[in-house]
Amino acid sequence: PAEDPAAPSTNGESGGRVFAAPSARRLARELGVDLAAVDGSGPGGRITEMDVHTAAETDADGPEEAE
Amino acid sequence: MVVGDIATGTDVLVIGAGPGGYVAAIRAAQFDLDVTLVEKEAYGGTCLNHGCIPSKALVSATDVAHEAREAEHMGVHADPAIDMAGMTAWKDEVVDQLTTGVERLCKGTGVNLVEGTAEFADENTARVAHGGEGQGSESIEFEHAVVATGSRPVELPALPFDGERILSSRHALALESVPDSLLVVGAGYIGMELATVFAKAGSDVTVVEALDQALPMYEADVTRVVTQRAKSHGVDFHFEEAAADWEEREGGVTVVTEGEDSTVSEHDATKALVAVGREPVTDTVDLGAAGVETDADGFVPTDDRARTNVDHIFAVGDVTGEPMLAHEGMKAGEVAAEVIAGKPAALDQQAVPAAVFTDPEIGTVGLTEREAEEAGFSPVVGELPLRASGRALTHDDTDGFVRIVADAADGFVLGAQIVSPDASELIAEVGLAIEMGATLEDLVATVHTHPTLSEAVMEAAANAMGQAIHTLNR
Amino acid sequence: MVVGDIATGTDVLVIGAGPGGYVAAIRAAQFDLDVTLVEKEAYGGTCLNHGCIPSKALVSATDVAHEAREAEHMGVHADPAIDMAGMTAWKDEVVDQLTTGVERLCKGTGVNLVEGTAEFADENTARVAHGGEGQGSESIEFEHAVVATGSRPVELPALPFDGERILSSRHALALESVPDSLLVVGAGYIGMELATVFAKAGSDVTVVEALDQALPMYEADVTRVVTQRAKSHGVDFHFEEAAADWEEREGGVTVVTEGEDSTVSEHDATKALVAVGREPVTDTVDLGAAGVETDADGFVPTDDRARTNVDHIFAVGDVTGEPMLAHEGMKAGEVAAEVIAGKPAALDQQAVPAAVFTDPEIGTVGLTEREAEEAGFSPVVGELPLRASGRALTHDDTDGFVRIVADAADGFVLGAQIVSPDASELIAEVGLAIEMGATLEDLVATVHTHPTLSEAVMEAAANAMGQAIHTLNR
Ligand SMILES: Cc1cc2nc3c(=O)[nH]c(=O)nc-3n(C[C@H](O)[C@H](O)[C@H](O)COP(=O)(O)OP(=O)(O)OC[C@H]3O[C@@H](n4cnc5c(N)ncnc54)[C@H](O)[C@@H]3O)c2cc1C
Ligand SMILES: Cc1cc2nc3c(=O)[nH]c(=O)nc-3n(C[C@H](O)[C@H](O)[C@H](O)COP(=O)(O)OP(=O)(O)OC[C@H]3O[C@@H](n4cnc5c(N)ncnc54)[C@H](O)[C@@H]3O)c2cc1C
Repeated sequence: PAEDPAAPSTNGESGGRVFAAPSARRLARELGVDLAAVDGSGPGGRITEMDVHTAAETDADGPEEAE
Repeated sequence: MVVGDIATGTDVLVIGAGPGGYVAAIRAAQFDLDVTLVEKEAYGGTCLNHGCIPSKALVSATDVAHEAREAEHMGVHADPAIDMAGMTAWKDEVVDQLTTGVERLCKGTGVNLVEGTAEFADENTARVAHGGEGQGSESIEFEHAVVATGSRPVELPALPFDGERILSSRHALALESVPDSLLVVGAGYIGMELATVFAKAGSDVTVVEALDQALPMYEADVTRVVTQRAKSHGVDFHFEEAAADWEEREGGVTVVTEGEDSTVSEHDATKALVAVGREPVTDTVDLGAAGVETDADGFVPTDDRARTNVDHIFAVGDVTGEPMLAHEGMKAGEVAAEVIAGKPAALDQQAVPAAVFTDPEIGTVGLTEREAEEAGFSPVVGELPLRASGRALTHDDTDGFVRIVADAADGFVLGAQIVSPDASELIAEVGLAIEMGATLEDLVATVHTHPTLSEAVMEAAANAMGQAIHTLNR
Repeated sequence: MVVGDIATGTDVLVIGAGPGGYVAAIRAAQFDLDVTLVEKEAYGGTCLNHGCIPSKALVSATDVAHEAREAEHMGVHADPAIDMAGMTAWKDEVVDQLTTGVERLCKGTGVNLVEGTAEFADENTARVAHGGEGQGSESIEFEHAVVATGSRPVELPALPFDGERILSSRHALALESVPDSLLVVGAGYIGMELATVFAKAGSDVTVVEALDQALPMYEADVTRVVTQRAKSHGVDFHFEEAAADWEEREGGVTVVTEGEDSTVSEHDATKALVAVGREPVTDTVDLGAAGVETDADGFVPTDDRARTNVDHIFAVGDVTGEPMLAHEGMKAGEVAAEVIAGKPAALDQQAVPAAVFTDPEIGTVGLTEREAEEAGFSPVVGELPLRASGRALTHDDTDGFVRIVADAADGFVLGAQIVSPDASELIAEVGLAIEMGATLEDLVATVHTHPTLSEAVMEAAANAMGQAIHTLNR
């Protein structure tokens, strides 16, 4: 319940969990990339820093084409 | 001596020098911001002076005595005696070294330290009343403020703290002698840690708890290990009893409890420790004057940048609510400072670990199997019982287990529950695994030193994959 | 009773039931292969019977006594006495539980256990001679074999082991009384661990070492902490002296050493322990009959699939050379089994951790700063001295540090050197960080429980980034 110290602090921006290292998450904030919309290339779809860079470039090229 | 009012200005005003506040102040000063840290009582706050540190010091010291006392079967014969005044003096030295260290680190980083109580005057001004008569006050204008005023023990109206018979954790951590008997009201982590300390020091300890198990925020098989061990140290448990009244008697107290169907019981003890929760400290700081809102329980709600409802005022640590843990406060303090400095920081961690320094310790991080199901995962679970760990056997300490929870689909590690010696340390690796988005396979492929308890983390992960070596796979 | 020769066949023949062998056998059996494990002496091999486990048991037990003895300033008064026969009996029980466990795990997974000495007859056949007279022998045809015959202590021709006066580590771990004085020849990890055990048990311990520091494979600032601590326990060091001769004298030995410029010294002691290295065991197994090659030092070279030069014969553990560590052997055993089962396994780990269970412990993984430079990285280094750790202070144990080595360009974690209590456990997190390709930022962003020693890992990483909180950044 509310006073469970083991309860996770969940990611503020989405309910579902995004699997990405802290460094990739920080980079996403820095570049204004929404991780929930990034396809991860790592194991199980883990998002790498490279994926974030790619997403940022695709966004810059034409956000509506980003998938 | 300064009398009257001085007005100064600062980029960042931090109110309260506990773990949340001093970390915010040091981190902000690292960005060359002008930082003023106001503390009314003692650098290091509750944690260093009356919480984490003194409690862990007493845990360690009573452990040394206890282990030696119980080591006959290992060929060690000792009959240790505890001198509580000496132990408390040593503990005070530890606290002194750390609080002096915090003060030095603040100064070394260029933080302006101000002793006194800070109260908001308006959205950009606070008034600091210096302690002691005729010490005057000063007015500080700030660009940003960080509220880090912490928490205090909840007092039961029927058992108000007097520091003599009815103790808070703070009083219990400063005792000069071991009470013959101690009644602990509340089997949360603070109650359980101190029950263990005093049982090992030689008190007859009784724990009463309103709910039906100790450490009710943990799974039943986790608390079972700790409760059994506490019983073996002589701790007597009474569940489903709520403290309702007390009276003084010759050399002690009688505490009256009410159970189900209003059954009334009486418990005699030399002293009673009430540890039933902590409440935010906001009455010292006049949040209303700055327009900062609190929730129904009096905590200050914040967003993932540690901001309150007022954009340039942040709040960190216990005053913001659960989890009321020092490391959560420190992380929030860091984030507040970084956000103020214009960095892309956020409280985006996936998991905050928590530890209970009982015997054995409990360390948890992330999701339990149940929580994982509720979050929509289809979890797979692996366990290694400690009796299968060579290192646990050589520690003569084999009650407990390591459990890893992962997502069955992709193998992502979601959580761990560890009951073992040094569980508080072992949990760190799983915390990193969760933050990194590591899979079970990643944990299993990482070579772990033999013989260590950390091998049990690897083997619990292997067990979840059906390929553990040192336990049969289900 | 079986006399004469029986011929059987098996998919996988594993020779030697130490950590390398039994893990290979269990893992292979998990793939439903028919597995036969032959052991000539005791399940668990050196590690469980005469190495890791008994040494760690004695480390733990003597620690309990030592900590209690030194805790007066913490308010604990004890005058512990050590009964070595009792301690050894307890240690034997620990060993028994684990070796019985290994046997049970093997059987539970369906491994065929055979007691005896296996010797290759040709590339696909081994002959097993059962122990004891008239026990006969059997011939086993195998598809694949795993050689896991381990290692034994190197004997100095001038000081041959007699088990009475000149001891190997195996003898030292079975003593029934504490020798008044002990001369340890060799300050490697085995020598240093046992020197610490016996110093804490009450022996007058002297260490002689041919090189100029203890634990010469470690950096000078790492070994300095351990050497200083050992001295404070009364251990006397003589560096740059090599043992050259010995003679028996009334109630003990005199060991003669030679130093630089042939200076000769004499050291008297009740017993001498020679711990100058370990050599492969291959004389029991007739590798030549199967065409398996060894290198100049007698070790069996293997590739990253744990294969010898003969395609279907694998070798794992100490017999394959450095690092001669149980966990390296276990990992290789796993890989051998998986490769035999047709899985895409390989010994591709980035780093193998190593620990020394001295006081304090040493835990290392990956590259030192020097090694990182040599490997072409431009390393950045961060440190947290333990005296800045709140948990270390509450443990009353603040000598040491955590050091993290990373790549300056990308921040990738490359290695760690830890000298602290439980360094063997703390190193696990850094091992995972290295395997995951984690950066300094990832370690720093992971919330670590307060107060723990693992926070020092996070802070050392922060220090490398210039943003540590609890130590001044360079
Ligand atoms: C017995 C006990 C054991 C604990 N053990 C652990 C543990 O092992 N691990 C863990 O993570 N947590 C532990 N905790 C909890 C931990 O102490 C708190 O989570 C932590 O102290 C919160 O830090 P903080 O900075 O928010 O507040 P605090 O540490 O409470 O500091 C707040 C500071 O603000 C000052 N202050 C308040 N109002 C003002 C004002 N108006 N002006 C100036 N100064 C002001 C106070 O004097 C105080 O120093 C323990 C707590 C207790 C009681
Ligand atoms: C005092 C000491 C302390 C140590 N502490 C640690 C530690 O803390 N951590 C660590 O990682 N390592 C430690 N080690 C090293 C560790 O013990 C070895 O790395 C490990 O045992 C190697 O495992 P293995 O399976 O290769 O061989 P071994 O454990 O040596 O096992 C080989 C087995 O093969 C059997 N055998 C040999 N030939 C035949 C044959 N022809 N037929 C049948 N059976 C045969 C032997 O009887 C033996 O049981 C320590 C060693 C010592 C001596």
